[in-house]
Amino acid sequence: MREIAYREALREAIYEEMEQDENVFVIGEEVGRYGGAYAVTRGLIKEFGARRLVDAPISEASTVGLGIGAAITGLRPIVELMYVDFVPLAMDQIATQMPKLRYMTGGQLKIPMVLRTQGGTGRSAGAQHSQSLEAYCVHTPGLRVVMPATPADAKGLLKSAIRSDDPVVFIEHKALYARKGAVPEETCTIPLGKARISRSGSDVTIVTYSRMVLIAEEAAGALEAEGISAEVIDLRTLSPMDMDAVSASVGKTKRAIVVTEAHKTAGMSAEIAARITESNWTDLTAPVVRIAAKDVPVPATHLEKLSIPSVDEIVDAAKTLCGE
Amino acid sequence: MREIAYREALREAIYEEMEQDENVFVIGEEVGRYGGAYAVTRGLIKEFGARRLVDAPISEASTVGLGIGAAITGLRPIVELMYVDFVPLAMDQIATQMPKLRYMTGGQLKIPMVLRTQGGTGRSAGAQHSQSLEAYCVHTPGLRVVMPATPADAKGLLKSAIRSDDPVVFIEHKALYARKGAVPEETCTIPLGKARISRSGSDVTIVTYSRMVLIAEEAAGALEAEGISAEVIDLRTLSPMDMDAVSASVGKTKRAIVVTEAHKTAGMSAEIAARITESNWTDLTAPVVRIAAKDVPVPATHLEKLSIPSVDEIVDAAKTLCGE
Amino acid sequence: MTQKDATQSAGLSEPERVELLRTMIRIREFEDMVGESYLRGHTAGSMLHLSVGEEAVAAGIVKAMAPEDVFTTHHRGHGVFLARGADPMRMFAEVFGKSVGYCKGKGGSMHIADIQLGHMGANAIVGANIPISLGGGFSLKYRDVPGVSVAFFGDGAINQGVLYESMNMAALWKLPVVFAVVNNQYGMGTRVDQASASLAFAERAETFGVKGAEVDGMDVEAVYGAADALLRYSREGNGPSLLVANAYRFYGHGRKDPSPYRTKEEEAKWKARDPIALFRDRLVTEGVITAERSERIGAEAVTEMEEAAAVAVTQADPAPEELYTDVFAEEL
Amino acid sequence: MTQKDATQSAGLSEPERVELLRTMIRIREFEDMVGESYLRGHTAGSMLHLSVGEEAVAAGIVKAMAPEDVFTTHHRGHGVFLARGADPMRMFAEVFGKSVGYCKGKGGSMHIADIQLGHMGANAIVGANIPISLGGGFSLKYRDVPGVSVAFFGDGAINQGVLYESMNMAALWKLPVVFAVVNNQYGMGTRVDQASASLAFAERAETFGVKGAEVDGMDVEAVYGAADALLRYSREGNGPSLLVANAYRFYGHGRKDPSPYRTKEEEAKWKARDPIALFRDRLVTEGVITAERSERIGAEAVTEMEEAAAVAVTQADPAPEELYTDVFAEEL
Ligand SMILES: Cc1ncc(C[n+]2csc(CCOP(=O)(O)OP(=O)(O)O)c2C)c(N)n1
Ligand SMILES: Cc1ncc(C[n+]2csc(CCOP(=O)(O)OP(=O)(O)O)c2C)c(N)n1
Ligand SMILES: [Mg+2]
Ligand SMILES: [Mg+2]
Repeated sequence: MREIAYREALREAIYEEMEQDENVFVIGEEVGRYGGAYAVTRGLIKEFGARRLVDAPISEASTVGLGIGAAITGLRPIVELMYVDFVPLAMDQIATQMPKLRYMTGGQLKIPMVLRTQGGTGRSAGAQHSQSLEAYCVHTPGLRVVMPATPADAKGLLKSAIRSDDPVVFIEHKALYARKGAVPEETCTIPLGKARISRSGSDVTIVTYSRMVLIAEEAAGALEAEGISAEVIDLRTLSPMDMDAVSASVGKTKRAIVVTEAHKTAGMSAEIAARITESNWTDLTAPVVRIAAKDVPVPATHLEKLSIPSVDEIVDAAKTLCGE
Repeated sequence: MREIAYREALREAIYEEMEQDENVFVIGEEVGRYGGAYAVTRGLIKEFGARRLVDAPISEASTVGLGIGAAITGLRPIVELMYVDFVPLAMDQIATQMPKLRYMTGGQLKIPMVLRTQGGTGRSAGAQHSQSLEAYCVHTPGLRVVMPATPADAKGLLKSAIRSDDPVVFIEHKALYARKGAVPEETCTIPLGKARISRSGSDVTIVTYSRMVLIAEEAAGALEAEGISAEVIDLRTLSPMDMDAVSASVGKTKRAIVVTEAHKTAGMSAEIAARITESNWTDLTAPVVRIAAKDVPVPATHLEKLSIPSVDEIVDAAKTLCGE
Repeated sequence: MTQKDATQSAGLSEPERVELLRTMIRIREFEDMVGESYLRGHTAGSMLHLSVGEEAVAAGIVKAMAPEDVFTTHHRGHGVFLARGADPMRMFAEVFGKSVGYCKGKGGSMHIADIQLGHMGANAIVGANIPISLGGGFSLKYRDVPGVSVAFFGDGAINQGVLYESMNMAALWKLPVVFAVVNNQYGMGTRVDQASASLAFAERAETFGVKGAEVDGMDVEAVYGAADALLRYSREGNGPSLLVANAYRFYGHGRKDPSPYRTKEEEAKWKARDPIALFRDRLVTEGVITAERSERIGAEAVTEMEEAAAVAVTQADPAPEELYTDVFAEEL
Repeated sequence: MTQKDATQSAGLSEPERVELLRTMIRIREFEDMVGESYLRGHTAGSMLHLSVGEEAVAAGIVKAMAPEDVFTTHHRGHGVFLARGADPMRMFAEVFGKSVGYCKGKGGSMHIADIQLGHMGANAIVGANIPISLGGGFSLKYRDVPGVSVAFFGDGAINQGVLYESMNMAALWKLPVVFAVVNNQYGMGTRVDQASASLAFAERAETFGVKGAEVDGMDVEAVYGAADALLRYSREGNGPSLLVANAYRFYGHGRKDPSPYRTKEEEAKWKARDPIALFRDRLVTEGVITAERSERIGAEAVTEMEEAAAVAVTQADPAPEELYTDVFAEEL
């Protein structure tokens, strides 16, 4: 199969969906002429014009609000926030409007809208451009939250997100845009809400998502060399979470490690660990191990790398778990 | 000891701290002339004048930002957001500025500031005025998060929060303002970061905070009648969390229930459950039970009550836990 | 058309003028009735913001709207919605938290909506409806529908930054968005000049590229005239506009608020310009209606609202399962 | 004082004018040097926003500031900070992520601060520094300190709602806040008129009760004169002011951005008005300095920056334990 980069996979998804549905449009800072800060929408303005690739002023709150109003009235907006770090600027619209309007109006208002953004570390850009804020969204009922790790998932999940009649927060990873991977030529969607077994194994389950899938894979490789067989589960969708897949895996391995690039306290690692504990209590030989970013603002400089999970941490944890 | 209401206890704390430190001031919507939407600051403007009880326009983001700038330059602001539901409007200042400026500047900027607000259900005011958003703050490194349940704690913790050199998010509960409780006459602070054993027991530990302490107490009372002795731990401070107290209790009871008025997924109940599981793995006879608000926007009407934890749910869970 | 029908004010025919009066009276009666129900404990929620005193703003602006137009309101939006044609029974039912309410009782007074009537929702977050209405305008233009999108909000929302972001975007793309400022002089206990350093809101709009106008919000025909001009302007592709309508809320912020922050003199001054009395007197003076007919309209409205409330109050509460529905359009 | 010293322009003495030139040249050389270091991979972070072309704005406004004044900047704030008296070595060190940097390397280029110099922080969130500077102004007035609080931000931040919220609050309480708009014509790839429907920013400020002015940001003395007038106004208790300084960024948005979104002609037009060349030529023409002296200033600046960068690059990285420090002032 052909290999394309994550950003190209995303671009294809947007292109295909825009082509087949006139109501799909993109709005965000620098998405048009500039082609996106991370070049995801590059060239699309030539195909679809400024009517459908709308360069927004630096007004995040109102841009998201615009998307909501457009969605209510029949369009299918893809709103881009350049960094997930800007989610807080639009947080009222994202947390108090987008996910609640349908419920508050007794199901009258439909919000078929995708909020595309990107997060994570990797550019040593400091605490205001390196965050992983998925938990804010997952904790907010009414939102779907998707975080793809591979180009194929990026494309297939984004297409599903655009077709969804519900608001989807779609969080890409800045360090993945250039990564290549096999992506089928033909149009294909990947359903929201389904995890992917990224690597099969029998001794320990590593549950993770987004870029940490790569770190987990690397750790699994290292563990294999030491005779430990790790299964890596890429959640892909965080809300809803595919606990069937996770549970089945832990039922088999009896040991679980959760890895997130987000801060540890009150973040995704807590939820995943709590659910595994609930679902696999009798299977577990030890408490689920949480490996997450340190609970400090993300530092610039080389400290950045020390703040997030490392391959070694995962390997050590797996060895300890399996060593008992 | 005299009994005063939660709102009066809060007012006393503000009064005393303003009296002893000229740099303490209050800013927020309706805090001055009106005396606060929930009457916490009533009358204070007469004592301290409009210079120190500042009625803000409806501009939440900039009001919090104002507090930050004032704190950096030597004042000790108490910023009031009328509802915790308005935290998202100021989320950039609350999550991306207030807790990070100190770290990003290598310790140069000190932010001795309290963000007072109130949350929770109880008025059937719908999804935009009934939330419990503490997890957004607890997940953000650099913030202290306090949620008092009793008048005495309200006063003592607010005094400590005002004296703290770090940013504290202080979340009151709308349904507690009128509740009375014993509060010492003499000035006394209660340290941040320390839980309180609200009721001693030996069979099961119920970990909770804010208004859910009352529900937990009620459940504990009902359980006692059935011969089950429940210990109720009121965390009081959520960030940092007093895991020593929780752990010691679970070490004794071997069973734990976590109760939160906040939504379940990726919220405080997950973090508390995950920590207990980590700290008391060998003690636990069953997985920690999480009882939290349903993962739906908070409905208006009588459905509101169905969306949050009930005494019965806690009683049932405790009976099941202890029945094995 | 008779000679008399052709007599017009602000371009309105006599029947239209009478209907405008009826609309205002119906709003007044609804609000009074729902306020009483609130005091009697019939409402589910604890918050109720009445628009009594602001009827001319609601009736006048909505009169200038076309069926394809869309709108949002703030938390004080009953009047606008009634003017737009809401069924009072379903409104009462919503406020009472009943399953036949506009939102199945899940929203309550502050979240009423009816997408059929173009109502994209009342909103309880001050200012939050503004960018949503911006999106409505974007969508109308995108889909080439000749409608306008109206955002109703109060003088308090003037200080929310999203207003300026939205004005700029609407102007940048020449969107058919009308910003309707219901300036009732107070945001809770704060007088408009205690919250806003400058009251030059219409001029301010112009510096964003938004056509601005200000109008006496107690004069329904003046409001209609100003709104009609602005809506036409925006509908015809000239870009957004902003209308400041100066009115007064006769009740407190919430139904029970005794408004200690304002003087009795101020209240009396504004109440002397009660928009309903003003307009009724004008119509009577001009011979458009008789005093008797106006009283009949009043009596009819009272009956209508009493009956609607009586029906609503007996309706069923939403079933417990309703807690879980309407979160998502699709289950995964 | 000699006759010559008394010759003044915008109220500045000859030595002051020469110093102003030196400040601008030092900024230019710092920026060029840090840009080169970036290309060589010496910087820790991946983002570097240079203020080359905007030196007159930084130097002119900061010249009007007093020691007790406080300020914040946006992400393109090196120039302002240097003009305020920053140590270039510690600035380089910060950008290189070294422990002797202003923020121990934890902040990087976008978060530089020095509270000793009244620098409350560069900020990487467009517009977010504005309310923080509002708070600085509130605090000065509260503490009765005769200073002003200056918020530097770009034309892009004009569309963030917090600007309007903050202008209103500053006006409402007559706070000594100066809003300094460094209009370099672009926010990333978006030309100012592609983002803002109206460019009447100074007039707009007036409708918020904020004194507004606009100035040629390539003429350092014009900037100084305008800033001096506004800072005085705000310092003297008259309330906030806003200055729009029109300049141009000679590099791209980031150091590596080739700026395909703007024409070579446009760039050439602005570069022909290089603020340093303009001012140097004026001083030479007026006989304030010789061409040789100006070149010597340039050479000194080059040496200073090369040395500072060379020292900074050899400094130690922060120790791993630094990851955990500075989160809180107090441990609990
Ligand atoms: C963002 C936000 N801040 C504060 C409130 C609390 N609040 C509700 S209504 C109100 C006053 C609003 O005044 P205005 O916009 O003039 O509308 P009015 O009530 O006068 O109709 C306030 C402060 C809120 N609901 N939302
Ligand atoms: C809230 C926010 N939105 C978007 C960005 C991304 N961004 C960084 S700089 C910039 C352009 C800012 O333009 P301007 O304010 O004119 O400053 P300049 O870069 O021209 O100095 C953008 C969009 C950001 N950092 N913060
Ligand atoms: Mg008002
Ligand atoms: Mg710019």
